[in-house]
Amino acid sequence: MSRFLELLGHYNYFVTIFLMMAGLYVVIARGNMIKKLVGMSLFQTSVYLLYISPGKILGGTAPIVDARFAVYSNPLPHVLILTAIVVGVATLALGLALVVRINEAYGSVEEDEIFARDGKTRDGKTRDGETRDGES
Amino acid sequence: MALLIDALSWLCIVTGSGFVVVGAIGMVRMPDLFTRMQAASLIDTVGAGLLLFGFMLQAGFGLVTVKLVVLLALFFFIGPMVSHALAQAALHEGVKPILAEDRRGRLDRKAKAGGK
Amino acid sequence: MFHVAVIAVLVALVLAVFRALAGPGVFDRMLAANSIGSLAILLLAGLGFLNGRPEWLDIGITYGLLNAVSTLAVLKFFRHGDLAFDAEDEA
Amino acid sequence: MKQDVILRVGVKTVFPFILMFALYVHFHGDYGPGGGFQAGVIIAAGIILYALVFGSAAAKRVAPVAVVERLVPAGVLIYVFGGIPGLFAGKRFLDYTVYAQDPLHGHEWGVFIVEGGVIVTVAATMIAIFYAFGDRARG
Amino acid sequence: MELAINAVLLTLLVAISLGIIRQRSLFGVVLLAGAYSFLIASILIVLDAVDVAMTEAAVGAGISTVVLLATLHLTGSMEYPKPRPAVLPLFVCAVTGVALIWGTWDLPGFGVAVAPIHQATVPEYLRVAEAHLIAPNVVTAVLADYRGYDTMGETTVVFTAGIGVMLLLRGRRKVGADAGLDAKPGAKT
Repeated sequence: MSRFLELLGHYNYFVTIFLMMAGLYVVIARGNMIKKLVGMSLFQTSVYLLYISPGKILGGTAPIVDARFAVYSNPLPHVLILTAIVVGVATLALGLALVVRINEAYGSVEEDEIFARDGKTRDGKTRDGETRDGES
Repeated sequence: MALLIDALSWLCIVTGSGFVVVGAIGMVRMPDLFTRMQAASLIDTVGAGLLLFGFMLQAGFGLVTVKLVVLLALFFFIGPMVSHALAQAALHEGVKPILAEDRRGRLDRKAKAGGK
Repeated sequence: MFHVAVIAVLVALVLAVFRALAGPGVFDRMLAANSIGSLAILLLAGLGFLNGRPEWLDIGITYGLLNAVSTLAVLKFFRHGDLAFDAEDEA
Repeated sequence: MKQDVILRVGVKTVFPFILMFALYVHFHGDYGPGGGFQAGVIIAAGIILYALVFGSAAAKRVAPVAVVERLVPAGVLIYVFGGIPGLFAGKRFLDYTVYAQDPLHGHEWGVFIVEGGVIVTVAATMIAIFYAFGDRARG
Repeated sequence: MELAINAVLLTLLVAISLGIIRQRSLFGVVLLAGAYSFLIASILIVLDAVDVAMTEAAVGAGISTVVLLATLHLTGSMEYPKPRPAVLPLFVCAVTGVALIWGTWDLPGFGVAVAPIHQATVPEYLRVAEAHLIAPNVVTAVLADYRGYDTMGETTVVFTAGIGVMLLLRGRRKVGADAGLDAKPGAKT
């Protein structure tokens, strides 16, 4: 029974690692850039879980001090993750803005098509407007 | 009196839980979008209403009850708004509800096929 | 008694997630996502009473508002494509 | 969606309460869950809801682009200037005990100012991001 | 009870993430991501992180859904139908995952109060809060007071990201370059 409970406790870590790997898989196996960004936010949420799970104390309560309670969960990971979430959405928006610009320059958000197009332009026949756009 | 309130809140919470589960089952089992929507709205209205009312009886007068009332008002305001928008968008997009005639027609066809 | 509510909401969540994953159309997924939001609010309220700290219902109000925002955004995306669409532009 | 009476009336009714609720979350952050980050996101969500139903031109009358874009750096500046009085009093940067005689009240004032900076930056940034994406769509 | 609720919600999270991986329509991915963020917010409530849950629900379900949908409007919402070969990435992920799971064996059990994470600095925060020297909500107090530098940095990052988005998306589109590219066959997905 105690062995089962221990496994149930470690379940948090297993799920965290599963989500991490799911995010990694989406990032490296899918060619669509928007899907890659969604995969990156999957990875990000797994990091939230990785930080928050060890901070929990069974039988404890949330770290808002009240005279009725004595045991509180650890507030420090909450602080770190709270700011990370907001920064995460800001950087997600930045990534999506980059995707929009890439789509305007290349007409596609698929990595394969973009590579194919880059290969074509690299063979000497550079298109002026496009390369300047890419650099600016 | 306390016992009465306790019993009433028990009743509300258990019935509300029942409605929540029934609504969710309906959401899985119903045949098309509109019937599923009707089942899901059970969660938003009766289920949430009874559960939150039961919680209110448990909480007594205070800030918690005020928050529960606000939550309930939010459910009753936004739930219908969202269902309305959802149904309208679905109709606009050309999702057809399964009507009784379709069903009867299918049954008739089946009966004919069986008869011959 | 709060156990009953929490367990019922969990069962409903499982069913709603099933509908979100299986749902044949986009609208079914949307309906399921909206229901998951509502059920998360109920779960939050139940857990608050279960743990003896019901004063966090603010979080539930936030969930409700954001649930409405995301659902309406999806529906507007469906109807107009453009999230910043104006009726004034059309005229 | 502007022609839709149900949505219009519903959102018009809910909108002021969203902003009020955001302020409640902000100022109640010392005693319950909440604070500048959450309140900023809720304000942004309220404006976005308004823009969804009434169109972005109406939302820009509520939160003009120029104001929003000036508020983005203004929040960071509020934060930084909240820390500077500590330096003048011979203490460290972001030392809040200079704000009042009683250290506890000093801390409360300091947290108040700093969280004010956070809410301004977060809300303005989220709204500005929404406007930027929305404006790009129409070229 | 806490452990059981936690386990059920985590399993649902795994199911939704599998759905996100398998879903080929980006629109469906966005919808599932909204549901995912509500579920993870519920898990955070169970793990006692109420402030984080509030932020995650607001940000994940509200703002990122809206931003993703706005991007989909600008780029088109179907994923490329041709799947890439998935064997190598799957192998890499499996190996890394197994190695990480092997690494968790030595971690302290879930929810025990004697774990090292609970020993340093945090008892001090809680003691100060219980003595009414900082605000009762320890998270806000630590966020704005003890870790003020950190939060200033985070605010600056949010500001920088916002400025970056504005720089990338404001300003006029280069119509000529756009039109020239779009005329090529196969340019549109």
